[in-house]
Amino acid sequence: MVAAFAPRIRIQREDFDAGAEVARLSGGRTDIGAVVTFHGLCRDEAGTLSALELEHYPGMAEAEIGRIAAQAAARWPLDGLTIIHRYGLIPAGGNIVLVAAAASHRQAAFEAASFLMDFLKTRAPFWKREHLRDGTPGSWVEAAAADDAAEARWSAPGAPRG
Amino acid sequence: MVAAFAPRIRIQREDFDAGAEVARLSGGRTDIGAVVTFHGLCRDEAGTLSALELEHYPGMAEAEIGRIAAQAAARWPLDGLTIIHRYGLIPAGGNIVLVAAAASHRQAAFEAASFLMDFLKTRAPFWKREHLRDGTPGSWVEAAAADDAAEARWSAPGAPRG
Amino acid sequence: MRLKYFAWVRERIGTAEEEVAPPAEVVSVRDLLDWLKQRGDGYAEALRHPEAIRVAIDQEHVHHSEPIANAVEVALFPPMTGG
Amino acid sequence: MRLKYFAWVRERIGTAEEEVAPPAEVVSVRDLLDWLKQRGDGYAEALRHPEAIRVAIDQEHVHHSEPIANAVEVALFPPMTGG
Repeated sequence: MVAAFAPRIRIQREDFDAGAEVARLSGGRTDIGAVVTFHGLCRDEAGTLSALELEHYPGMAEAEIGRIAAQAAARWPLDGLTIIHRYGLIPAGGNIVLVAAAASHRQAAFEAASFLMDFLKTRAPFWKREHLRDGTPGSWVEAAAADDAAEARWSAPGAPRG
Repeated sequence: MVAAFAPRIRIQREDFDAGAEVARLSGGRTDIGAVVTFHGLCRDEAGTLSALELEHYPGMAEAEIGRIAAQAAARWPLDGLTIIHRYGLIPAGGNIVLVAAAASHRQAAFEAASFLMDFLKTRAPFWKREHLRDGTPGSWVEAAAADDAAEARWSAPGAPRG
Repeated sequence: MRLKYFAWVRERIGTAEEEVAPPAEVVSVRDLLDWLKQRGDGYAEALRHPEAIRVAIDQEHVHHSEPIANAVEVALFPPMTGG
Repeated sequence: MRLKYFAWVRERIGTAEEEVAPPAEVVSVRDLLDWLKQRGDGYAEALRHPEAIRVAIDQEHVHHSEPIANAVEVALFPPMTGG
């Protein structure tokens, strides 16, 4: 399936407005029945964290997210797709990532958004470092085995294919 | 598991602002890592539909959605939940329903939002009637067997339980 | 007992709600649907396929086997299509 | 060939990027990691567990078996933690 739309992909230091992004995706259109949005924020980890610093690989971040978006658009009948990933210093409570998938039907939108997040976690070249509230230097966040497992389920036999 | 929050449930004729609702759910909090939002809109069905009229059962709509929300909060570790369902005449492209689930981790937020939508579709007392663009009276929308199947998967053995 | 009707059940019966006093042998929801069907053409048309009718007692979904003895408000409607 | 390093790989090696000219016997990504480990304590520290290092050639993820012959830019980094 060839997507009939160009995904909107932004890798940026600036904050984003989730509501405005969803409105941009669905606004003025009457063919979209469902928009599923994932909005990722910086958790303070029970008050221990003051911020996360996100390092990224400029150029590859855009390219890899573009490849992931193309996979999602080939797998599900989507009407639109927005992916925004921030880098730099993000305080606790701040926005990190936004994925919004628009489709005629809800299942496609849910599955595509979940797929995109699983692949962003394991394949998009970003690295988080903790900044601790007590002023001590924090460590690099370790990749979670659960994230690899979450990615792997999309290539398992019987995985949702849209 | 007893939810540590009161779900925000609104059954209303007025439009809603999806962005403002998500901001209200996560704003000022630093413990939320993920918000998954489902935003349902009135599709024009390839230009044939001018609007949907939504009839509802006042009282029961609030009660039943409250019961569905309580089930989700018992099943997944959620930090917040917003459900807004509109009734009355909704033009093509207009907002019908918003579900937003906040959690520390993305999988819980995705599953809870998907569960809530499946149960809203099959158990919330709302009925859609089509208003056709050519002026002829439209018919009541028929319930989709796919929606019953979508609800049933949550009680299947091995269904995600948070 | 107050009955409420929604969507095409309401349209076919021709009213949104009414008070009824079914006889003592009307015990379950299923009995109530059968009894209502006798009340006129609109009822017969609305309830022609009783298995397709969803029922709530006092604003909670119930099966057709549910007793209606303590019901204050019984609602009849088609399968829901919200969301 | 331009090498780029990110996150703790960058910190341990002590630079974000550099130009290198590996000898002809360095054929695969795996060979490149082994060769880099000899270049100093920082490299040895960063690449102590080479199987944990992710590699991109010209901004695409590759396996360690990938040949590097035509690579313009090779990036070394830990498993990603974005999203």
